Amino acid sequence: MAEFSPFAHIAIGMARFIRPDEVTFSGVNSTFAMLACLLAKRAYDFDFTYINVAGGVDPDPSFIPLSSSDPVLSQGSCSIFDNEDFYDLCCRGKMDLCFLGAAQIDGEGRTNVSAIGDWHKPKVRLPGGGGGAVMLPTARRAVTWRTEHSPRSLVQKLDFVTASGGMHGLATPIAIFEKRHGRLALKHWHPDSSLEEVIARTGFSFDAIGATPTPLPTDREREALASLDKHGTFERDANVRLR
Amino acid sequence: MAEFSPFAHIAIGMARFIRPDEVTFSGVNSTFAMLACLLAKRAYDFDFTYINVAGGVDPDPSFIPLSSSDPVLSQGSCSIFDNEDFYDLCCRGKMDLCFLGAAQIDGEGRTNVSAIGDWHKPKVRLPGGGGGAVMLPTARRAVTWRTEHSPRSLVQKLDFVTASGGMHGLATPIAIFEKRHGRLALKHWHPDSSLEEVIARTGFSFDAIGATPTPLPTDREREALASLDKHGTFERDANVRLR
Amino acid sequence: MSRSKIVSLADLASRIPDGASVALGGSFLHRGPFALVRELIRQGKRNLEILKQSPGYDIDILCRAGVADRARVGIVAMEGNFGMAPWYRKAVEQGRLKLEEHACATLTAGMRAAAFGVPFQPVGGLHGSDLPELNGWKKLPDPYGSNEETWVIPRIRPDFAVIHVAEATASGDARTFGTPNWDHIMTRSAGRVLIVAEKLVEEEVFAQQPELTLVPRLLTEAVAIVPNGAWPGSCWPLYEVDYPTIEAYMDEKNEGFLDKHLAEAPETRHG
Amino acid sequence: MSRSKIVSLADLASRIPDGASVALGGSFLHRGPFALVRELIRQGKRNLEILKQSPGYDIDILCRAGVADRARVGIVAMEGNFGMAPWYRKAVEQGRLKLEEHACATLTAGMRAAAFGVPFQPVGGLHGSDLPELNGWKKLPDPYGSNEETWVIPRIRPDFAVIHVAEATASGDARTFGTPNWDHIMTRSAGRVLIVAEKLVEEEVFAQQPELTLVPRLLTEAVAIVPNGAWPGSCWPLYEVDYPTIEAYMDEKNEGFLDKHLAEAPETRHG
Repeated sequence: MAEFSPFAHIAIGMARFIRPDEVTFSGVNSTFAMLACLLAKRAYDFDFTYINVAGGVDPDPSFIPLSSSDPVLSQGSCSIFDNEDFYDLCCRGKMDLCFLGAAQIDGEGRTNVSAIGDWHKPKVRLPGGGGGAVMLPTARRAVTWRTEHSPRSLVQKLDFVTASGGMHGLATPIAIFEKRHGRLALKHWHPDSSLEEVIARTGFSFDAIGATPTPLPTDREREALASLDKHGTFERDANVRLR
Repeated sequence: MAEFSPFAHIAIGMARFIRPDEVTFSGVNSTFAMLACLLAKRAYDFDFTYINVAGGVDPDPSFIPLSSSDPVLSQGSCSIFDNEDFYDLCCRGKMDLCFLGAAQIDGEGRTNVSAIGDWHKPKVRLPGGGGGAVMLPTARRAVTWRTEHSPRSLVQKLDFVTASGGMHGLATPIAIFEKRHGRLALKHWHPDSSLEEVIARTGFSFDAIGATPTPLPTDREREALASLDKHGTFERDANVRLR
Repeated sequence: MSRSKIVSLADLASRIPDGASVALGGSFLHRGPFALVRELIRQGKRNLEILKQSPGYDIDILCRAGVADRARVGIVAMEGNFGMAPWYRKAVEQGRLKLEEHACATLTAGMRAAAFGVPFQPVGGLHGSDLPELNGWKKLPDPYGSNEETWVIPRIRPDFAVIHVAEATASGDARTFGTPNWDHIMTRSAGRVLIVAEKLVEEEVFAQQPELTLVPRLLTEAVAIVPNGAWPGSCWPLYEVDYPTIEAYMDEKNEGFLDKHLAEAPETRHG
Repeated sequence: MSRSKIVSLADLASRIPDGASVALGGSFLHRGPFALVRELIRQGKRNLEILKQSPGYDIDILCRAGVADRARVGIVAMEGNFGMAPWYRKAVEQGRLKLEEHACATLTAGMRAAAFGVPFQPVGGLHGSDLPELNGWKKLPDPYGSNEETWVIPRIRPDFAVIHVAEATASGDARTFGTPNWDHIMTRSAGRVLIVAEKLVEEEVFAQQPELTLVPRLLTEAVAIVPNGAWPGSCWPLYEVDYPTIEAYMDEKNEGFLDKHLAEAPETRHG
């Protein structure tokens, strides 16, 4: 199953959370979210609105940037929907799906992007709150991703609660989680992984009723991802491993 | 003294409140304020910033409009400083001089533009608050005007306090008031009028120490006003009478 | 290109039910969605609430036709030499229009609360005014100890915002020239956004200068293309106020005027 | 035309005293006032507080040079493949940079309070986050009885806002292309506004499309013209990020790098 790379598992796994006619957002420092949104535009027939932190609304960028906040992501857009505007949209309950980064996630889908260890004397200072604390509780749905699936990142207890409100979904190299009854439940495991492996590598307990192997990428998903990452640069740089 | 028309007394009287390097604003329904600002630009050598409700910043309109909110008042402007922007500017204390209309004014420079009689059962419904209630207390200085000088408009007691905070100045066909110790004090009377006449026609009591006849228009003030009202239309339409 | 949002003016107006609250774009005689306002009259709407910082012709003709029965407004006038809006004045004086009097900035503050997703919005000024008591507004102390007392305005979320713009795309992007008046906050605070545009423009044109766009498609429900639709008001830089028509509107107080006026409006010659 | 506000970059930086709070425009590696940031280092500034929703290279190099000792920020990163800003991280971990951690929208809310002239600003979200307690933020009940509890952020008024734009006039009008990031609210909330522009443009050009202008002259104190001044970041649509330079910045950890980097910056070849 080499053809379902852990990189593709995350990107396609995230794209599959996007629903028809919804407003979906990707932000700063969010390469996977950017790729997922662009992939969905190319792989799925349904309409949805893709807005991003560069102000783009359904843009047609002439290249796929390293930085998910690169202004090229507004190229071809008919408007600049600026930072104040998309935050306000989210706060008033009209953001359907928000992709938000996380360093640590707990079983309720809360996140820590602030610090490892004590906030005041951090072992590791992390990038910081960003959109999360305001967007996670106000977006209709939020989805996050981790390139490393381990009890260090999928934790029983966060070192600091940067954002609460609860993720709707989580994509990792080996698993897809979706919220059920207020907690992240396992929906899929990577076909090369297993329920047992996901349990062993996840710090929080979770419901796995009905979970199945992740459906393989469709041809269109595969083609869309390949067209976004023509030279495999994103996949190489992301350096995601199954184990 | 026919050459100092009561119309010119108001327009020039208002323009003389404008100070160098300040930000001065004219709003909706404010023909005299618009004329005063444009007049000051033409008659005085000093720099000041004229912003208006059409979003214009130091505009160069191709004609002088009947409506003081006409978009032509942004012609030649290098930016559109829109309604939210100039209100916020005022609220954060950076509006130096605001011209604000009034139907009734009291001795403290408070205004009523809401209703004559009981607000709930008005004898006459007036245009309404507009900018006043927020701008009068937050602008550094505000100046108003009345085309009719009578105890009905310059009153002892307002029927309704639409805006408080106190006008810095007031121009009428026969008088120029300026705030002193929290109350409007007489600064000038029209050369064809007198202190006695102003007292008789003003509903509130006022200090008149040091008041003098209004200095006659300079040539440049006269020329500027004439250039703004080439055909005398504004003066005819305003129909301001000394008595 | 996504699905076209272009509809007829009649369709646009039909989306607004009796009793709805409607924020109207523009200011006084400038860039108001007057074609839509007239269509509301033709369709016999009733009990509308009108929200606008500075309405004039629009609220006046809606009072004249008995369409509006509530209003939240800042300042109402025909402006220029025309002074007050006479049918609005009469409707308030006779109790047929329930008025919530605002300062322009308090209406904006309430709309900001809706746009920002919060229940109330602090606003500068208002100190000493009788308006807060009239409207039951609350004053809050600064919880951070500055000793400033600040009035807060409750959330104002119009059911609809209708604005008139120079240009729109079929996907619902819209842009104006000159001042946007209060259209930005109106389109962010309202539940549904309807656009009337002078002209349908190719998306490429908008994409060349996306910074000019006032309303992105994702906020827009539907667009009607109505050339000259802000008549008898202005639409910068396309046309000026038609003052003779405003004069006739003010002077001809007979019953028949309204029908004649509605019949001669530019939208009757299109779609 | 009013008096020219054009000054040298050195003059612009000299206006910012030690200890000042400075909001920096742009986001991460895009359209930051990086020439000005480097000039602050050259002039040996100390104890600056940096405010920015998403700083990166700017705050990192200011930490590296020991210029900044306080920060109010949302998210800090070099982005792309570079991850965290390493000198910023070290400065926080070692207690040399006093951090006030925000969500981007809470920093914006505080700036809105300053821009709107009110002491505090309600903001959506934050429920369940540890940030409010960390920062001593207060929660207020809705005085209008909706039962919603809302966090309010205290007024944030930077001493300065410095933004980098594509074009400016000699009178101080400024405009960008693409997203303005947070520059609008920064220039409305700050006490003084300084502009770095790629290019001086005739006023006629701005007057033809005044709707594009982000900062009107009345808000602007001074402007420095620095072509390529957002290097090694991007300035849309003029130039892209210079990634090799960013790589060198990250990799070369020796003492001499900073001097070399400052010496090769484009502003050393102008004004």
